[in-house]
Amino acid sequence: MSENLLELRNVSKVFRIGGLVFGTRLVAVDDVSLSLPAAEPSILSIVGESGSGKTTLARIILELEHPTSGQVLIDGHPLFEKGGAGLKGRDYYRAVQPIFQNPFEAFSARKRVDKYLFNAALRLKIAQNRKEAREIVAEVLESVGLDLSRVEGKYANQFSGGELQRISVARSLIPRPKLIVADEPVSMIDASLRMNIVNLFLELKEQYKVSFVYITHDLSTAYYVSDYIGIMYRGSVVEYGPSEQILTDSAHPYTELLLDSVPTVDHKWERNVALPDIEVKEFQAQACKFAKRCKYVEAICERTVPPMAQVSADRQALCYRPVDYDPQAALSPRESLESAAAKS
Amino acid sequence: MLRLRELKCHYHTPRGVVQAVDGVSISIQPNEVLGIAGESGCGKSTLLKVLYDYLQPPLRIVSGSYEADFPDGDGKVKTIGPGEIREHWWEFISYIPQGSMSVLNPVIRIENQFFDAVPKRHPLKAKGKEAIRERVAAYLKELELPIEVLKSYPHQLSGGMKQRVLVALGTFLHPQIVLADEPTTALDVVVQKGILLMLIELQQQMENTLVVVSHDMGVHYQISDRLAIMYAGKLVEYGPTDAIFNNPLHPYTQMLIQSLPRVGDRSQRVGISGRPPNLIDPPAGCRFAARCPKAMEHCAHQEPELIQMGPDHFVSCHLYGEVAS
Amino acid sequence: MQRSNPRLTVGIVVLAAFIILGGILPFFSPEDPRSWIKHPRNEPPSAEHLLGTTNLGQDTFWLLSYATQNSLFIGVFVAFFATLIGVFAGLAAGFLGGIPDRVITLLADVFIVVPSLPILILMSSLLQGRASLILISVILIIFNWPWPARQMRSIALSMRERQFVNTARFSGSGTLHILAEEIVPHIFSWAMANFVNTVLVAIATESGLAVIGLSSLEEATLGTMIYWALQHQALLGQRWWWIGSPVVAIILLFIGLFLISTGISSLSAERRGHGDA
Amino acid sequence: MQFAKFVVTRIIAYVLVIWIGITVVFFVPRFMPSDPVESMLGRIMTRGAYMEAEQVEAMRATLTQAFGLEGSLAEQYFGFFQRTFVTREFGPSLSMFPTPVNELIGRALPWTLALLLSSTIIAWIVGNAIGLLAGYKSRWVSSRTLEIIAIFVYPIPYYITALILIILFIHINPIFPLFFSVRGEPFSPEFLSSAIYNSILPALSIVIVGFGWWVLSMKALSSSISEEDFVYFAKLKGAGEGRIMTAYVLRNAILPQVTVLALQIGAIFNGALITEILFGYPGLGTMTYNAVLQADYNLLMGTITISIIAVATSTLIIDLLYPFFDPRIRQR
Repeated sequence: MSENLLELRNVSKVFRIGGLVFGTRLVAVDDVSLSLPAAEPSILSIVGESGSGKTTLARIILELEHPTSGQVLIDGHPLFEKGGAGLKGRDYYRAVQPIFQNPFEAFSARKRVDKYLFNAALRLKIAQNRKEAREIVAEVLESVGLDLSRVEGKYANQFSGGELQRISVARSLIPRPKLIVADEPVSMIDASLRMNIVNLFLELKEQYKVSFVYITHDLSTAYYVSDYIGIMYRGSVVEYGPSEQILTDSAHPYTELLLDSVPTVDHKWERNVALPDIEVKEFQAQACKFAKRCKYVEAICERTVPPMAQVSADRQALCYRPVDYDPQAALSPRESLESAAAKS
Repeated sequence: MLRLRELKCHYHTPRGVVQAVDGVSISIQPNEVLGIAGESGCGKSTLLKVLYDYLQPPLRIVSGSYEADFPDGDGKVKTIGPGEIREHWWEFISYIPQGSMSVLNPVIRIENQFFDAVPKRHPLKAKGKEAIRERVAAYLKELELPIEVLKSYPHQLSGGMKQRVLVALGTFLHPQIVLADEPTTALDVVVQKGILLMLIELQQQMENTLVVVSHDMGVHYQISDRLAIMYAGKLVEYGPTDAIFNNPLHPYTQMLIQSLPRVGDRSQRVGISGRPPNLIDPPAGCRFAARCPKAMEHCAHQEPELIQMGPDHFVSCHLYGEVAS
Repeated sequence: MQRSNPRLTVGIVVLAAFIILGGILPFFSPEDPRSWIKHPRNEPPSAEHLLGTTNLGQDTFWLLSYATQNSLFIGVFVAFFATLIGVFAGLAAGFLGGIPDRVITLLADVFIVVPSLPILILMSSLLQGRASLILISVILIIFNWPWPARQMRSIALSMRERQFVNTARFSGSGTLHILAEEIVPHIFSWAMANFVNTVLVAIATESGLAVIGLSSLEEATLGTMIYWALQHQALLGQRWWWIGSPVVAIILLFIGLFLISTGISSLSAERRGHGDA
Repeated sequence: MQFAKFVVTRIIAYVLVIWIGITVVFFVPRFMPSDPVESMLGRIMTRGAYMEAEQVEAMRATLTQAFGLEGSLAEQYFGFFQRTFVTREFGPSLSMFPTPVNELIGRALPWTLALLLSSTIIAWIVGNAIGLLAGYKSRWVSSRTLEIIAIFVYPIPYYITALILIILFIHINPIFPLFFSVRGEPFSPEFLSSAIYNSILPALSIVIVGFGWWVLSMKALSSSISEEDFVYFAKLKGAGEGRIMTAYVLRNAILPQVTVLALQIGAIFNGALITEILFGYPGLGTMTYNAVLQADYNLLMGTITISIIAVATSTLIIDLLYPFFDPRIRQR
């Protein structure tokens, strides 16, 4: 038993777009390190906007994508490894299970939905025979509030999106995994039904002692369900820690911006403010990626990549501000003049 | 500005008649932001199509009336209805679609996408394409959009930028009524906020009417003055946005608001279980009865009336019927 | 829910007629229809000779039946192997990616662009009409696998991104399970339509070669029938039944095959539309 | 950048197509079960020419050289390419000795190009126009009728259409002459009018078949594009029907049709070859056919090589024109 159920060590993923000669590089995941403790089942939310690399990160944990560098460990066992220590094949599928964004895509339109559930029970060797498999399938369906008799023999198009997503959740529970990776599981579902699925995660966490990695762009559901949150921006995890602290007292300016942009029903927005929402095109390897949009930007932010700062015991932020650090002091006299001129 | 009385609009499909808008009465005021909220398939987009006077088979008005106050330029106000409203598209009434859908022609530069939205009798049209291009350039500059956008093709723009272009297109001729259909759905929150603020700012400048359809209650809270809640083709509640959020009357509205998770509040939230009824054969009585925790016996067979519960605050629910009578 | 598909129905009826003509009737032929001077020459159609006789004294009807058999054989043989090779090459390219993908894609593109007829002409001329039907079929396979391969590759690429394949994998399904349960049901009707289409293309190419006398002159196919008719001045002699019967047969057969292939495609498109609704 | 990349990729593909095509042509005679020299010799002898033993030997040597069968396989292969690309010399024609093959091809190629170019362009334009109407106005009776005609015309091969035209307009109704004959000095009015008059039927047979294909593919494309969001929004913009059909549906549907044209060139060329032969049209097809009949190996190799290069070149030209239609490739 390892200390961490999930551990990412300096994981990066670089995609090559186009041919070998003319291709360009896209850094989808940039040196991400995270860990989720194994002591208790917990929910880790990865929050980010489109293109932040959160889905790529989920796909790496699901072995659907090979990391370009870095290591992923489940319960201390490395993934993507052929050797003895690695977690692979059936053992891996028993430990980690996915829930995908669009439930209608997650099941073939030409295969009965219950076949996937029975297959999971039999092929992952959870059940010894069809009778046992039936019992297991009936049980997991019941725990998501569905009845086997209503699911059996039907195709995906005979269910509503909400129902089908519940079946998706039920399927992922069959091998009693330690970790379920859910990639935007409610974004395709009507707002009024979302909370039903999200509540399911909270219930299943207790009932099945399963941890979740919940990938989402929605800060409010992330706050509602999660124990830990990682905020992603352009491939980097810019802030990570217990969700309560991150979302009520954020350390990274980007988290602050995100929070400020959620259309909350608590207070109305200030009108007539300029927002740094227009994406900045250039990717500068030698600077903080958020510098161009950051309202606290200092000269140093445009010059070097900030370190991952330990804000408190279990909180980190990829920023100069949280650390006790005076950027002015680190500048040459000319730079400090420039930065002063830039601000005025 | 716009008045709907007992308006029923149905789709006549081979599978049956879809009663998408079923007896909606509301009047939309000048210089206000009206939000229309509801689940997908509740008829809110159809209602918007009808407001825009885009009635194509199989959609048609079955009964009820719809009229608009049209200032004819001489200081007089003329009442016009379906079939006439479309004569004044873009100058009087405009439409902003959801930009994440591919509503921009992929092979035409942005500056040229405005041509078709300038009506034939508009003086600008007579001046030719070059004049329109100049005006577009000036307008985009006014909206602080980057100048490169003009010569770009849609695939070169981000989702947020495409939506800004669509907002610019919808407000280009300063119409009195702007209809926006899910203008920020599928956009990131930061971008969404920028676009919503842009919409509101333009509405305040032009002092016109903005009707926004969205399924997101948070969006409505932030931008709308009045809010209308639709369920299964019916208007179940409408009133000032603040009144609705402070004192939701209809159980459906209450549940919609209650189900919203909030940052900083971990109290238990529940979704609305079940699904909306089929609009081909909707149930008798209140259409929400089957999902309603407060449903009473007569809800299932008696249709509730729309009753006034406060200043400009209306609800259609049996819970309040007895109070009123 | 089975919607009527008139194209498919008409196509199947026409094809069935040709299968009877070319697949069953030749076994009941009273003679070897190729042999000359068995009958009076240039007879018009009659009860005894349904489509008359040729200038060489052959019964046109039995010759047609025999020719149809050979043409159908070429078509099915070529289509079967071309589709099979194409599907596997395309799947390999799409799923493996990298170098295999590049090589297969390049080869397919080359064979699509290189005109096949000049090369077939070169071959036939060297063999002086002794090219066997099998040899011609093999060449046709070489030129017809790229179309299904190209399409299959793009289908495989999209399949690879389809989540239900991942769902199956996480449900413990192995590669063979996934191929059989997830992928084949999605490509089956497409492969069928392509198969029928390739039957059409193969028969058309062989007959085209035959019409100018460059296919096998020892065997009768629909194309060689036309060739002999042209050689023996059937046109100048106004012996329309001789030249007309293979021409009409080709037209009917091709329209039938085409209706079937588009019928299958529209049927699967309908089903797909239904499935996503 | 994007555009340069596109051009370079296409040119690499072009070179590879020609290389592989010519390599196939090189290897076909070498892997035939019969010895090409002997079979060619046999064919010349059976035509009744009496030859002395040393004459036969000389002929065999000439043929071996003509086939490029001297030396090792690698030398032959290299020599073959040198002859095709460096010296661009296919030697003298054996049947029309001593006219060089190049000269014969130079005479035939313009005919083939004129026929193919004009008939393909006509079929493409007319077919796409009708397909657009059929797809966008799919409820019109006339567009449905045209589609049904296209369904019945498309699957019929070129040579069958050609034969039907020959039967109908040369034998039953002799509107057109039995043999292709062009009169007058080159490019004189008489020459041009007789050339056009004689070319009508061959061109028509290519147009009819191509037409069917373009109608069907354009119909499928434009009816699916008509369902796109941007067409819906164009209606909300208040754009007229004609404007929507041209600026929205056509401009988007025409792009794949250009790509398909590039892919179809090979197939159209195959069809045109047989059409030429059936009509006796004085192009590459008929020349290839005569070369086969007269065992003129040099001429045969020349026409086939030129065919492959011509088809690959026209495909390349269409491909390179494509970005001018599609901004998504041109700009990025």
